[in-house]
Amino acid sequence: MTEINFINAQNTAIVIFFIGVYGLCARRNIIKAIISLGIMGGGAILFFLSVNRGPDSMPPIFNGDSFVMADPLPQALVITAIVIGVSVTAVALIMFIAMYHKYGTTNWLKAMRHRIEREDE
Amino acid sequence: MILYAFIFIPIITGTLIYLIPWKGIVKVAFGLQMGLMALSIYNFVYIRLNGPIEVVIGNFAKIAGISLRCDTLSATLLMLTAFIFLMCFLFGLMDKFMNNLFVFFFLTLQALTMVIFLSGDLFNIYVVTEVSTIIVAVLIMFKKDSRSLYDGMLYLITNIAAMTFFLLGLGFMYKIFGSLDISIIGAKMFDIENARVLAMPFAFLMTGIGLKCAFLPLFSWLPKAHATPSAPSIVSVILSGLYVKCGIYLFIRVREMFLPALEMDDIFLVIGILTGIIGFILAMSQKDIKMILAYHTISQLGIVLIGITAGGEYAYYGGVLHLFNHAVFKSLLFLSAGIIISKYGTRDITKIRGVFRRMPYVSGMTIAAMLGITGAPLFNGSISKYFIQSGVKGGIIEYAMILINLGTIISFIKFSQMFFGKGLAERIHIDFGKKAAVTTMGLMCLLMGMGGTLVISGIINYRVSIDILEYIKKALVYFVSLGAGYLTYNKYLKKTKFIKEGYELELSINGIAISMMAFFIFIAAAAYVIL
Amino acid sequence: MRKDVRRRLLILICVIAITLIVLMLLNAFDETMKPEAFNYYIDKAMDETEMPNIVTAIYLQYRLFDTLFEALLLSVAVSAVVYFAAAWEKEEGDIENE
Amino acid sequence: MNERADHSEILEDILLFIYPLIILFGIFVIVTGVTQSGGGFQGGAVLVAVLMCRYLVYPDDMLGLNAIKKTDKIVLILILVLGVGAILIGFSNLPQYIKNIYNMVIGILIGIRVSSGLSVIFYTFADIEGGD
Repeated sequence: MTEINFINAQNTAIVIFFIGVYGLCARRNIIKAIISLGIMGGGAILFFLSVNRGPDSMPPIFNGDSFVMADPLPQALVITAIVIGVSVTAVALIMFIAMYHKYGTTNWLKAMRHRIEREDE
Repeated sequence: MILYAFIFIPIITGTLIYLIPWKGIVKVAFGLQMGLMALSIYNFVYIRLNGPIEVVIGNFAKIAGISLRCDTLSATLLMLTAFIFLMCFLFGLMDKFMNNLFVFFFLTLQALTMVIFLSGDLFNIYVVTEVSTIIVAVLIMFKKDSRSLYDGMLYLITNIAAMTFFLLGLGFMYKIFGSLDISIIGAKMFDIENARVLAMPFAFLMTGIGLKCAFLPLFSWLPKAHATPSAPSIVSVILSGLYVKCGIYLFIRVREMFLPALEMDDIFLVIGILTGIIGFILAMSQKDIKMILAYHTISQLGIVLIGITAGGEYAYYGGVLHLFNHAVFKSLLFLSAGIIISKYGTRDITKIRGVFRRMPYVSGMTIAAMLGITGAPLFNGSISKYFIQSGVKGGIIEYAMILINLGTIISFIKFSQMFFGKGLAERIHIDFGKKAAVTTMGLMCLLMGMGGTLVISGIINYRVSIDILEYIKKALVYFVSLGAGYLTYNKYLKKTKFIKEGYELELSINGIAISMMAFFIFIAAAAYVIL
Repeated sequence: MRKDVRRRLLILICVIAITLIVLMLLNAFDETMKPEAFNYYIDKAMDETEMPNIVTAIYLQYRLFDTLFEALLLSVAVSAVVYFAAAWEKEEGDIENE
Repeated sequence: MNERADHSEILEDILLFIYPLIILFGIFVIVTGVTQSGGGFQGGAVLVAVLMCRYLVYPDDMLGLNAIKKTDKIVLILILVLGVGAILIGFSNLPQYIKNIYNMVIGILIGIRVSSGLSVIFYTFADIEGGD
């Protein structure tokens, strides 16, 4: 039983978050960096949703009956976090497209070298 | 009520300016800035007389809603925000890039900065910081030239990653405390039984904030973002003079929040000293004017951090005062650097010569700012550095402060080379607005130095006095450092490869992410050991 | 290529180690206080706002401030996207002219 | 014949059938957000699907992009003014029927905002990708 208890939303969230961090640390592709940011955000969102929520929690909507509710605050916060994620991804991607048309590369290191070369001009 | 005005008037005006397709409307923004300045002074006086105010938005219970809190520190920061933005608009009103879109972004950024200084809710701070990060990235890339694209991209990705760390830390905080309000969490901090549970959230939050304030391993994005060649100089002013203070302000608030249960001042003190030293060493080796100034921002932030964490009231208020002083003189330096760059057409410090003869007025003001940043007697930097040093009297920290100051002096001796030498003799005409902005800032440098004690007792309800004898001793140390710096630079350093050819610590995104991880695990381990 | 793989492997091991440490620390201590905000919403939100869906009540009333900034964020993102896309199109035209 | 190669007729007919359903569902989610699960953001996100479907059929026909951009900003100002007004007056001072109207209006405004913002983003990207 202990193994099953260990696999809960909270621990999964941490693991997902660090998968994103790995992508940011190890991958040199700019698009993959943007995807990694999305993964990290997903981990954080999952963590938020796991707070104050048991296996038998119901959505926090009153309908006259009494039941165990999930915490409504994280759910409201998560909507905001999702919109932030969408906007950030959109802006990062459009910046990447603009950068790709200048540099012609998707690699961070090559882009960095391009930038230094242009500085010397 | 007045707090809402600071937040919503700039946003709504900015959006309207964006919608109206007439370029002249931009002038309205300048009038708005005057109004905000007056309002912020009124607000400051009100807060100073009546004590801090706290409003919960929509008149709900504090636990359920979002609260805005304004004490003297945030009121002063609001005043600083209004002042720096006013100067920026005065400086750049006639420039070509000042179109409606730019003003929209700029005014929105001002409102968001003010929210960060006012908000009492951690999640609200997260949202606002994300919005402002996007705006800053767009402003960095505003001219869309090829170098700034890389800088803006790097800025965006690193800062968003840091804020995701912050978000996860918030999740932990909410799980433990059941609330997101800073003051409620601060009050509950006393009741915590097993303080080790705080190690993780603290490390996550501090990694996010540490990158925002460019602590030691995490500063690699800052010089590029603050000194992008093509960004308008007023953007550099806002970033280096003001926006980076949001990070420090968050640091102050979060540190205060955790203080009852978790105190890690010693570790941050060491980080501050190292940040200060690394900052000036890298600044010395730069050739680009803006780069030099950007690296000095890192160094000065280290000094602020030393002041905040060194312990003792004097050092703390010295650190806070240095925050304001740094905003004034660094903004002035960036403004005059902008003028020099646009008139000379180059940013290379070895190629610019004879500035003093061509624009004596601007040069004079720049020298005032340089005296301020190096801590010359009677100028503003000296007062705050005096307080920080008197708080940590004796011991290794004082020597570290003197060392950082010496390094700053050496670096600015290199910087001042451009004033002298033979260049073309004719004067260069400078707009009235630019002159007015630079003059006001220069006078502020001198005034905040002359009335340093008045400023500090005005800002915080705390009487301080300067020991004249001690101050003269500090002045002597300054002149000795000046001489030593001059000699070292001309005798030894000038010919070294390090100074001549320049050296750049370039970390790619992977490097920054790895150092972020290292910082995170270091803070977590340290917190775990201390508790 | 070999070097790249080795670098990634090293980073992978480090990240896994850190993840395990974080998971251990997280599960070793468990102290949660009374969730005051949660209880407040459950008890009072229905009376105060008359909205059965508490999530919407929080989103539209208690934390309206966040919602406003979220709206602003989307607007800023849209302006940024349009601005950068316009730049790209203009540049494409320049290249054609040459 | 070439015109047909651009878009398949099956797709077009099916989408004609689906359009109203998506729009109805989006409006339903927005309007019932107060009492059931749903809300302005969720409904707005559903409504974007309409424009995305349209893009599948007529890739070259950008439906009034400039108008959508203007809408975006105007609705932002409306939301800000409405929100600030409600904050200044204070929710507890408002009578219940005004609060109900407020909830409805601001929900719809947020729905319009989200859908217009996301569709501008979608169209801009689609334009860049489809351009070459």
